[in-house]
This record gives sequence, structure tokens and C-alpha cells, in this order.
Amino acid sequence: MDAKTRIARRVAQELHDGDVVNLGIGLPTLVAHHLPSNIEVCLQSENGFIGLAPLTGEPEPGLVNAGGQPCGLAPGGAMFDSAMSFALIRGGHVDVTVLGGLQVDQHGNLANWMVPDKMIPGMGGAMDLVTGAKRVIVAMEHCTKDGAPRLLERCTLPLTAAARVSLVVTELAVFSCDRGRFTLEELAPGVDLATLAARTGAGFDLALPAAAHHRNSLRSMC
Amino acid sequence: MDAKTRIARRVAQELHDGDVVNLGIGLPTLVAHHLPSNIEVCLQSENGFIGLAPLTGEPEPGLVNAGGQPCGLAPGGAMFDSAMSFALIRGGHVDVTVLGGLQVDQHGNLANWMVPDKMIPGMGGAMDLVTGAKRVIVAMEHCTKDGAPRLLERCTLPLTAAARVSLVVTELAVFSCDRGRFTLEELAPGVDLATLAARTGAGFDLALPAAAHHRNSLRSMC
Amino acid sequence: MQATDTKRRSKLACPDELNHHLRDGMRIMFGGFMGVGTPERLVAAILRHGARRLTLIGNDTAFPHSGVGPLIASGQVERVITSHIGTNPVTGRKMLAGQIAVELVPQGTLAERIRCGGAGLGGVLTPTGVGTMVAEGKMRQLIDGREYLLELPLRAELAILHAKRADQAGNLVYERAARNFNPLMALAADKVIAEVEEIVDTGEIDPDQVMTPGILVDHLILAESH
Amino acid sequence: MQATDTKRRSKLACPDELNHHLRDGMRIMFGGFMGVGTPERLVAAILRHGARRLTLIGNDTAFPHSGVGPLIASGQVERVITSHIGTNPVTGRKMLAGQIAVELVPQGTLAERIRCGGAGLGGVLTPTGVGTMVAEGKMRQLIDGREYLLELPLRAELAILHAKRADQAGNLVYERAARNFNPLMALAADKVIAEVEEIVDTGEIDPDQVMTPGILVDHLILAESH
Repeated sequence: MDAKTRIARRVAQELHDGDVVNLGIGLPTLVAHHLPSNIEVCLQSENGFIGLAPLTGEPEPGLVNAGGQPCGLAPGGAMFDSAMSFALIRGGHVDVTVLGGLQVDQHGNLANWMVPDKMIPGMGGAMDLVTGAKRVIVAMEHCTKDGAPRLLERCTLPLTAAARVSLVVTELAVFSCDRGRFTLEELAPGVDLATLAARTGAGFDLALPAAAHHRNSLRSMC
Repeated sequence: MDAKTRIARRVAQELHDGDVVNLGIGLPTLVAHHLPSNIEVCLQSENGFIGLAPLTGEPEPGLVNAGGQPCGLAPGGAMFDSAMSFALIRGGHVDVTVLGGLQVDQHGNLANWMVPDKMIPGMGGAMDLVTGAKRVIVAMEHCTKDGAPRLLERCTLPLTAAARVSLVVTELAVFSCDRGRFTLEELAPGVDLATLAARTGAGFDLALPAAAHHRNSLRSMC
Repeated sequence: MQATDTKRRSKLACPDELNHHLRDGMRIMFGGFMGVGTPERLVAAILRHGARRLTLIGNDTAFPHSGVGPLIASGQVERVITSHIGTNPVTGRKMLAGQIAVELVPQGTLAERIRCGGAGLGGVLTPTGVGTMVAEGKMRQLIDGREYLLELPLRAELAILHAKRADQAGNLVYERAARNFNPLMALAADKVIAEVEEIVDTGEIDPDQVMTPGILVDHLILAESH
Repeated sequence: MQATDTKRRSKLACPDELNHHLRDGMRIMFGGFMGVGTPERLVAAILRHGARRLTLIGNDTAFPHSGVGPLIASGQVERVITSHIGTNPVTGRKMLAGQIAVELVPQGTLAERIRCGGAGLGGVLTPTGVGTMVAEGKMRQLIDGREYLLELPLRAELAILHAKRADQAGNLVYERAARNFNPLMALAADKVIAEVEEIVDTGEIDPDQVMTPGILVDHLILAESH
């Protein structure tokens, strides 16, 4: 299983039955393929609808996802304009947003929309999603292609939103962000703490045993 | 012809083909029955549609005017929610609003939504209409039942909006409001200037002869 | 991805569902304009339940015997935030007697305040009310030389809506002028209950014609057939 | 009252109509999201007309050969106000070369700014962008202990829209996700021209299903049949 698939599978386990979820372009889109069979979520697409589904059959005119690709529509879907789409997003009507990241820091800050002088695609809907969704999950590879850590004490790239990230899922570990520190919630199979620490640009706490009843997966994996 | 009918007829002559018009409850509603046959206007109803028309045939569920009375819908009508209705009103998409008034003053101020300690129905959509419509026409009887003037130097009742009235039409005369003075545009047949002045609580200018080519009706009536 | 063939839950509830969400002192938004688009069965349920000291938020207080009028008469309402009370003399009498507090808000401003509350916005600048009593105590802001008032968001704990048709997933379609404030309030309350005249299977409403997305609606109640 | 049997004007115009409304240096809003919901025939007409120094306002600059992409490539655009340029590398290259100014606006903020421009509002307070570069130079306001940015209205001289269907009176119906910014822009421009795939007689669209009221639309152009 490659890193991206591993990350997508793990993120999928964070979703609950009935959640309204927005999945970003790229890696987060994969999450849709790994949902547990006993839950049903409603996918919101920021270009203007709920009920995003995989394309089955012929593409329908005008029915595309937020990446502009033809997609399907689940029964019970509903279309709306961009003001309504972002009223839903900003107004807290989206339970979970899953986005890729360039950097996340221990204060819950996320940077994922530009690299000055290099790559300036624009923020699209990301700033609204990170600001407005009830829960923000960042799904990203643990380090850059050059091996530089993406989890940092302080982001160096321009922020998408401040102090909004709840959870970071990488191929190595799962961290929560709270009170200015990362907390290690889970280590991926075969990864040891020393390796993780070496590849992480910030210190982190271990989930306390006292809280372990909330963190069964950590207990079982460590 | 009674005073209200006379006022409604005169207001109707101010409307132009293609205008989007909002008519207030009461006297202004009568304007719809006196439109010249060669013009077509689109009536906006602030409870949420364009295409307000007289009721013909059976009432339709949910199809009522802003007074809550069953009404009809012209071909090409369109329904929307209250936010859109007032986006149209506030955003300058309504060409003319015609409202009743309690008082109008020479500064273009209108008072028509409350009499302290006596009658406080609320402003409903009137404040938005007077603020947002391109042209505000007040259609009211010249004096109160007690004979007190309604056209004043300064309104004594709480304002609906400041400096927004373009034209006042009463059964005695038509005044425009501009640069802090009323200008008499027209005298009703059989009314003389002395009578008008006695019943008007503010001074007024006469429309200048030089501008008379814009005011054919005044020339012909005086 | 969510399977399209798994069991689809229905949001249809029995009329008693409303009782679980009522409590004294709560804020309730109600759809409707002069009673048109107001869920009369839900209003009756609040009357039967007897919750007191309510704050009602809606366009107007309708007439004594329709819309939310009966709740005004029953003495369950402590405060109303509305644009118009002129058609219900009971509201005016109770206001003058000090039995009900009435906050009058221009209709377009009321719509925007509710929209802000539902859309995560902190407020909106409107020209409506500048130079009037409505401006008292409000922050003013000059933008491009024109004066605006800062109007703040409104939210409620419960919104009661009326729609013509729903599917089991809660997607709503309104009819004619009964739409009015209903779609705005669907966004702005912690709990949203819609009374509908007809419920169809999920998938039967064209997604382009949905006026309120089902994710905003918690429960559906069938209006009584007449 | 307006007679329902008088002649009904049609807003249908020939494709050259757009030429009367174009001029150098103007601001144009365009509907569409990654080109879906963008009036491609009107874009082509702007290309043919050759108007220069344009400011474009819209969600994104699509792809080099679709949506408004060709206008970026043609050098007619001086400035873009948009949320995303990542799918059109030409925009990025011209921005880095100093040939096009790009104002990046969060997508939800762009929607609200256009809505403000069309709804007569002076601005809106949004939490989006607080603590980021987007906040630079903007007024901040604390409401209930939370920080918001004041975002200002956007308007244009011309809006070019795409809809699935119109009636002769200009009422528009959009299809699926091609709706996006189109209904907002219909409110926010001095002149509104919609490219539509189909025109039906006035009265044939159910008034409940109209998504943009005809009073907002000045001219209709038929999309070329494919």
C-alpha cells in the first residue's frame, strides 16, 4: 500500500455516519474510496452542490467536481450557487473538511495555498473551508520530496488559516493539534518513535494513558 | 373622482414602459389600475417575486401580495426568497417605489412607519424600499383627517429614510424635492396657489418657465 | 464513496418530535410572511406544549388567528424580533402594555441578519436605516463616501419552516411566495424542523430544483391534510 | 395593471449585441467554475472584438483553451480578481512576468463581495482570511469576541453569464454545477448578457424554478449548437 492510499484509508476512519464532508482535490479525494461500509457520508462540492458521487455512466453536462472533472450525483443531491455553497462552508454546516497541506504547525496553522515567487495557484475555497468547517483534517505526506519536515513549530509559508487544524494524518503517524502542541495519536505500523521524531519539525506529546480509552487505536498500535 | 383615485391616476403617469415598480399597500396599490395602456411595467412584491398581477380565477396556494392578499402572477414572473427580494430592492434593481406617507419634508425625508405611543406597525420593507429604489414617489392625501399639512419643512415623526423622496403626489398638487426645497410641478384642476400654500407646511418654488419643456403638464394645468 | 444503494434514512418524524426540542426561554425562528409559509401545525404544537418566555424571530406576527398569531395571544412569547406587527393588533396591545418586547428591524435587514447568522458572517453594512431611529446605537461606516450601518447576525436555537414538498433526505421545495424567509432560517438555527405538505422518495426531486439542501433540515413533519 | 395579453418583448439579441457594450479598460464579470458555466460564445466575441486592458472578475481563469482562458492568452486582460489561477499556467506566467495583475480573493469572500455589490450592501464581515496575508490592509472588527475582516463590494460594468434555459423575458435556469457565480453576477453589473442553450416562450418556465429573475438580464444570446 503506497503512502497516499495509507493516508486516505486512515482519514476515512475519522468520518462518522451522516457527516457532511468536503474533500479537497488530490489526495483527499481518495478518502471517498476507503469509507467504512457501515457509514454513509454526504460529500459537499464547493462549486455548488451536495451529493458528490463517483461518475457512473455518461457525464452529465455541468456536473463536475471542484477540480472541474465530470462526476456523479447521489440520490438526494442538491445544487446551489456559490454564495450558498460558502454559506454552508463558512456557516459551520460542513462537519469535516479534508485538505492537503504544504506545512502544518503545532499551533494548528495550515499553509497550503502558495509558495512565494514559485507557485501561486490561489486559495480557491481553501481559506473558507479551513475557517468554517467544524473539523479540519490535513492529509499529507510526512515530508517534502526533499525530505524536509512538513510538521513544524511555526509554518514558514503563508497561512491558509490560523489555529484551525484538528488532526494531521500522514503515512507515518496521526497527530492532533491542541493548546499549541502536537499530540501523537497513532504511529503507523513499523514506524518507531525515533524515526518519527527525526522526520518531524516540532516536538510532540504522547497521548496520555489516562486518555487511552479515547485512543484505542494508539494503544493497539504502539 | 375621489382624492385617492386622482392621486393613483397621476402617479401612474410617472411610470415608464419596462419599469420595475414596487407599489405599497393601500393607496399605491390603486396605481396598478390606472396604467396607460401603451406601457407595461413589472411589479415587484417584496414578499418574494416579480410579476405581481391582479387575481383572476382561483387563488393559488402561497400566491399573495405583500399585504397577504391572494393575487395573480403575470407570465414571466419569478419567485425568490426574502434575501433576494431585498437584494433587488436595496441593490437598485427596482426603478420606482410608490409608498404612502404620513409626512414628507422639503429635504426629501419621509415618515410613514410609526406614530410614537400611538401606532407602531413597524417599517416592514419600507425603509429598504425608500433607501434602495432608484426613484421614490410618495402618494398621499395632502392633509391629515384633521386638516394638518403633511408636507412640512421638517418631519416631526420618526423617519423612514432621509433625503430619498423624488416626488410627492397629492390630490392637490405634484411636488418634486430637490436641494432642500419643494418645487411645485403641477396644480390639480380647480386648485389655486393660495389654497395650496395654505394647506402646505413648507414654502415651495414654482417650476421655472425655462424648464417648462420638461413640464408640459404643469404648463397645461396652470 | 457513499453507496447509493444502502438504506436511506428518512427524516420524517411524528408531530411530537417538536416537544423534544422545546424549552422555556428559547429563541425560535419561524418562516412566513403574513402567515403564508408559516408551519401552522408546528405553531399548534408549541401552543399545546406550553413553552414560555419565547423569543420569536420572523417577518411579522401575522394575524391574531393565523401564522404565529396564536402564540402571541397565548402569552408564551416574551420578545419578538420582526419587521412588522401592524396586522396583529394583539402584538401592539401587548407591546404597549409592556407584556411583549418588540425589536423592529427593517425587512431587508432582517433577512441579511439571519443570512449572516447562517453563513458564518460577522455582520453586514447596509444603507437601510441611516438617518432614522434604526441607526441608534449602531456602528456607522463610510464606504466610498456613503454611510452604512453595521447590522449583526441573528441565530436561533430552533427554526420552524414550511415547505410544499420534501424528500426523505430533507431537501425542500417551496411554493410561490411561501418561500420568503424559510430558506434563510434553515441556515441559521441549531435545529431545523420543517412542516411539509408532501414527502417523496429521495431522488425524486430534481437536484436543480431543491431550494433548501437536506443537510440543513433535521426533521420533517407532515402538515395535516385539509 | 400590466396586461398579460399585450405584446411581450423578447430580450433575444444577435451575437453582435455584445460589441455595443465592450470598451477598453472595462470591468467584466464572468460566470463559471473551471470553465463550467462560462459563456464560451461571448468569450469568443470579446476575443474577436479585441477590447483591451480588461479587468476580469470570476472564480478562476479556467484552462488555457477553455472558459476565459483564451482571453488571458490573447493579452487583452490587464487585471484579474479571482480565487484561483492554478489550472491555467498562462495566467501564472503572465503574473510573474508582470503582464497581468492578479488579486487573489478567497472563493467564499469573492461570492460575498459580488453579492454585496449587487445587493446594495456596503460590505460584509467574514472570518475567512484572519491571520493570513488576505487580512493585510483590511479593517478588522471584533464581534462577540471573534475577529472578522471587512470585505468590500465588487461590481462590474458588464457581466457575461451562461444558463441552460431562458424565456424571452430573460428569466434564467441554470443546470447542475454550471450555476456557481452566475446568479450573483446577474445582480452586480450595469449590463448583463446571458448566453443560453435554449429560449422558450415567456410563461413556459415555472416561476418557482427561475434562478435569475428576468429583470436582471438585459440581453440573451443563443449559444451555438454543437
